[in-house]
Amino acid sequence: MRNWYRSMLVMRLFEEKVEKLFSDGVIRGTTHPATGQEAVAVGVCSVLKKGDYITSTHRGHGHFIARGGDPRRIMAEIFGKVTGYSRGRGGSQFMADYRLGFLGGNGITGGSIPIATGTALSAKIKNTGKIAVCFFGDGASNQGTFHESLNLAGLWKLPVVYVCENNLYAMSTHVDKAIPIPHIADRAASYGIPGVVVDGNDLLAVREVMQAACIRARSGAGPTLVECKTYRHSGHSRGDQRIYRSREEEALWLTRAPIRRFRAVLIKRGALNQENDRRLRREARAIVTEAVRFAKQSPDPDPATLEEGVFA
Amino acid sequence: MRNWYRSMLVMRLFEEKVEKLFSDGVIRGTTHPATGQEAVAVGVCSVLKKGDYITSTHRGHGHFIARGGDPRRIMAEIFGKVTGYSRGRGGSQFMADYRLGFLGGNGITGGSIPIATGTALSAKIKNTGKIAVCFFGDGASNQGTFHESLNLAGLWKLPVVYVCENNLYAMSTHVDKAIPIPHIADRAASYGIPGVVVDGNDLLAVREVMQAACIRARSGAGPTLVECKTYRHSGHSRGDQRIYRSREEEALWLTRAPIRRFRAVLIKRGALNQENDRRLRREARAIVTEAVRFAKQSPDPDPATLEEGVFA
Amino acid sequence: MRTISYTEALREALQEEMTINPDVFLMGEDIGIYGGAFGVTRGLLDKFGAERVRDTPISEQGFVGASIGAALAGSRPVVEIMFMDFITLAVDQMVNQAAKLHYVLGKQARCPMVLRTVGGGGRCYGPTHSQSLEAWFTHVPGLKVVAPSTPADAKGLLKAAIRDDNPVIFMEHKLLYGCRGEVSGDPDTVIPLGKARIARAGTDVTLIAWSWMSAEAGRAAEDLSTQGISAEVIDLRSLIPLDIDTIIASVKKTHRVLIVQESCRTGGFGAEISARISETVFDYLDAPLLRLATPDIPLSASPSLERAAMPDRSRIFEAARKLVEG
Amino acid sequence: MRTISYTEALREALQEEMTINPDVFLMGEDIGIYGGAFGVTRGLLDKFGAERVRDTPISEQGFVGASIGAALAGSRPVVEIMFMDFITLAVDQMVNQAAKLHYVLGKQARCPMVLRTVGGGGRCYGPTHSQSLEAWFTHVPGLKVVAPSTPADAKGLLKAAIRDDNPVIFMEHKLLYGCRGEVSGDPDTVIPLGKARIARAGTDVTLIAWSWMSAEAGRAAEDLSTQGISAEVIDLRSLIPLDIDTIIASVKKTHRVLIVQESCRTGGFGAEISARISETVFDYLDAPLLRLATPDIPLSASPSLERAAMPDRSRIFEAARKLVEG
Ligand SMILES: Cc1ncc(C[n+]2csc(CCOP(=O)(O)OP(=O)(O)O)c2C)c(N)n1
Ligand SMILES: Cc1ncc(C[n+]2csc(CCOP(=O)(O)OP(=O)(O)O)c2C)c(N)n1
Ligand SMILES: [Mg+2]
Ligand SMILES: [Mg+2]
Repeated sequence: MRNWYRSMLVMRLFEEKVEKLFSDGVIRGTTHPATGQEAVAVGVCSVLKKGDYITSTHRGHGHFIARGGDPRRIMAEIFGKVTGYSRGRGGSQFMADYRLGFLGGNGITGGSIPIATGTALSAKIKNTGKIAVCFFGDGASNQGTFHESLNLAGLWKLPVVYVCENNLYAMSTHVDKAIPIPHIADRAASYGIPGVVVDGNDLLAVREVMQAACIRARSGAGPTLVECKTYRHSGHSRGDQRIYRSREEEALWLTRAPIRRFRAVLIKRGALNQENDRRLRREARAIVTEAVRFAKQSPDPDPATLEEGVFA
Repeated sequence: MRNWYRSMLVMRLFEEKVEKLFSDGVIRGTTHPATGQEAVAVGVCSVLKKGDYITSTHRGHGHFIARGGDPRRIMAEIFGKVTGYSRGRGGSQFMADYRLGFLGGNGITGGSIPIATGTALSAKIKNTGKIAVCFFGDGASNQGTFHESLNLAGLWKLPVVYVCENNLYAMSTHVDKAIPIPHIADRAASYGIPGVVVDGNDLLAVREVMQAACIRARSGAGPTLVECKTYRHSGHSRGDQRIYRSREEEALWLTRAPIRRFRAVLIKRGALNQENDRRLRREARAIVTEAVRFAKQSPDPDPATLEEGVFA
Repeated sequence: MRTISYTEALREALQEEMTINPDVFLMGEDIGIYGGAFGVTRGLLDKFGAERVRDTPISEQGFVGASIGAALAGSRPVVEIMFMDFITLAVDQMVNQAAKLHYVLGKQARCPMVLRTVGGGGRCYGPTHSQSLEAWFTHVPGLKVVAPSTPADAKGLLKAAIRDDNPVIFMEHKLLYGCRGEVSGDPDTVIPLGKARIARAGTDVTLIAWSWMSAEAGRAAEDLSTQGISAEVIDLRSLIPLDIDTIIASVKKTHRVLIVQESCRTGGFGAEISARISETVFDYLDAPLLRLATPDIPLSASPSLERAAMPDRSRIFEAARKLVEG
Repeated sequence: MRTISYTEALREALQEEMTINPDVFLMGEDIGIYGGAFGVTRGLLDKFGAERVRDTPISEQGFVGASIGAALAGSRPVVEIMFMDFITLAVDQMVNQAAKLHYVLGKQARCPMVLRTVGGGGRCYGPTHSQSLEAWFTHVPGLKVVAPSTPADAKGLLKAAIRDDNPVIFMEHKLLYGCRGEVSGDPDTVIPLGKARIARAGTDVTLIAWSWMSAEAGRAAEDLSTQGISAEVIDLRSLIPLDIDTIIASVKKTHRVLIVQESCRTGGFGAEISARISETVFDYLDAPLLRLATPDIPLSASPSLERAAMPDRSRIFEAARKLVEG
């Protein structure tokens, strides 16, 4: 349990650091921090087995960290360095580690939903016992890929869990301005699969729901759509002034912040005290500091390699 | 009521004639007969007002006839003649008459769903009081366009009625092998709109449901998804040997055939007797015969016009 | 004349056309209060309201298709696709629906819609946020394809696109948004689609480009002039319709051509220009027809790789110099 | 050797590769009991079962994307898109996902999938069932594009495509399905992607074509020979990778080139071939580089209009004769 806590801390500090580096102009391109969504990433990944597949989104650093990705190589990728997971080619939205079953972020909203579905299809045909977990946002649930993929998965009873991180916004668009029903999970009924709503800021609740969904997937009973209600505390991407929502709303959600909540649980259960909390925070900070150091001192990719690797 | 009956007869005889002409090699290309689906086309169109929009599908001759299209020009289009609705350019799947509000068939399964939605959006913005009716099949309801469009319509409460003709098959694929739930109408719940199942072989039932849906649309309350359960008696397109279904199933559905059923209603209500039934059939036959004559004696499009009209 | 940015010029075009014609409305992701990812529509929600400046769910296929339907019903929608890379999702609606309606159905079917989107690299946005995909749409009869490179053209061409009765793919460029230039404030100033602009007259070599590459070609031409090389720069402005006459006239004058294209080399629109020149004025050419383009790779997020990939002022200069000096 | 049809050759390739490699499976609309709209997969359901010959709902985006995912997880899917016109719906998955994975993610990400589809006109199927859209995909680094014109090539190239570790767009042609030819029955006979075929050797003019146009070019070459004109016919077989060496060698020999392309002229792959020749062997050309193509229009359903639009044996003959006789 302390590992999960630490993982959430790393994720949070990592994102804060990345935001800072962007606004300082140290990094170019763009980034989408998942600040406030730590319980989903860590909760979901905590129930997976080695070999299970994950597909992520544009907001994927946390998923990657939670799945065991090396923060140094993630940071280096964001820096565009050759030591990054994609040797600088992919950037924030497009890196992967297949050995960890982390199949990558995705620059296309909803683009990974068919792909996760396909990995589950392959697992089923090859009978590997693996399952797939597909992360996507509330906004992505309005893409055609969502519909087509969940239909395939429901039809073929594929071993996949669809995890919708409903953080209330797609960029500036409140979910109520994009979806005319209260719960995205209810869309599961169109595909004959269960849909579950869970408090995405409650790590243990996420774990519980995910455990059931994974058992279902592994047993051959088919997919589940899990909607995690959460909130992104940061802006959508760098430069977002968050004019589309109120500071009051943000303050309210801060009171529900997942890390604080999980810390309270740990303390209550006697699994954490001030001292080891401080130690864990120190460790997390050190990990992020080291990641930045590693990224900074890493070389740029060699332009001579530019045309290599288009084809396998 | 007798008009509807006659319209169904024309539709049926038209399709049978087209099938015959294809198998005799008189016409080239392809065609998708709607034999057995007459009650949907005629029932739906019978409740529309002048100016309302319709979008059709690959299986659209009947929709067009029911909307008041000229069978001669429809037949001529199927023949590829210059007197056809598209001057031979579109063929069976791609003709329209905008004055009738018939915006055309569509070669892309599900392709017309966003378009119908957009006409409703325009009607709403311009406040014209018009509504749109969008025909599509059970198979089309698995396309991303279905999801994205119904979401937009539900969200914006657009004046549109989505009419799903569930004829049990998409080409050779039984609906149960494509959709893991019993009623497509239930998918409406994903978009906060009502979904209604109706016996699509019962013209009066179709009318009743459509009347309610149109009132709803015109009143600003938003879209409805109407699923008409029906059956295509013919093959999917020319050359289809129907090996994917049993002759028993076909025989069963013949007992539910819409024209026969509506005739029984008319007779029961005293609106039809043997004599005027025979007259109506004769009229219908004459209309189709004239359509073929017209098409046959019409000239081919002039190749010199080939490059005209790419741009408005 | 006033100097405003490319972004402001686009916004002015939208605002003027919306004011003139109540049938014009906007649709796209986060174009309302957010003003669009690049701020082009900023302020228009306040001016025209949410009915005409319409935020959509993330449903490119759906809302692009809906704009086609709206156009057929008499509206004149201008939709925004946030990055050109996402136009991939709307290809069917543009190609199998919008493009074909008028040819097949005749005059009754008019589809006056504009699909605004932004292509190009240079901002380290990575492989799925940096593509220039205009070439695909030049291969689709019935679509017009426009790609302005200056604020004045941005405004004048967008106004023409909105007034056009055909579906138009209107391609903006990330690196151009901040560029400033003189722009007419007269709402009647429209630049017709299909007329190229001679951005600079010259005699030794013709540089043909569009969008950001036009701007870079212009700068390269300055550099070339310091070496005594007189380069003519043709900014195509619109790829479809293509102003082949202006190209031909220039080739007849300079006898040397360098086509500059930002997208990856193979299958880009530069190839079409090359082929057209070969077919029409082959005998006037004194040197091989050359293309400068990004190699056949996705654009990387890494600044060093992205810089290494894209044609720019200095690479254009070098290529043109070699071509002239033989 | 045995003589079988193009359809049978394709089916044999699928059957052999499925037999050799259990990772190969098929997915698409109505490919099971129906055997596919053109009958290519007929009988394979009985042989391999519904798990490996998988009928899909009508969800091109979804099942093409699923095939990418399956490929990444170690399967080797071969998906069928019933008509090439519908590939429009799967563009995002092919372009933004499949094509970029290996370049960006490196060796860990392999996407061995084949997207089989059928392009072309000639059957009066109308504007949305007759397109040839291969050019788009040649403009997407990371995709291979294959378009066989004979039964032997159909089999050998499809086998190579299935064995290839990259995403491959495999374009068949409606008018070729019934064509018969000699085809090896040896499951080890594979034709590598990227090697053009000299369908006929000649000295006066080079005809470059692919798919159905290769067959027509071959017939035109026969006609030309009766007029004393010796035409060399290059059947590209695969557009990506492009066998530029074979083209160059031929141009150096004949000094005259006619590129024959079925799709509409502007922006087609013929332009790329033209541009490449200009860039590499410009000095060897004795006449303008010409393209023969369908005009920039959608293909009509009407037999008379369709016939008037498409290049064919006699139009190729005429164009080549003019080119040679000057
Ligand atoms: C196809 C596509 N459309 C639009 C975008 C631009 N975009 C990037 S993230 C985003 C919002 C996504 O919202 P959601 O799915 O809720 O995820 P969140 O950002 O909230 O994590 C948008 C519109 C994109 N990347 N891809
Ligand atoms: C995008 C697309 N995919 C596939 C097809 C081929 N096709 C034409 S009709 C059809 C079946 C459609 O089924 P459904 O929607 O149920 O309509 P029905 O034919 O039963 O009227 C298919 C697969 C197509 N025209 N367009
Ligand atoms: Mg969100
Ligand atoms: Mg059906």
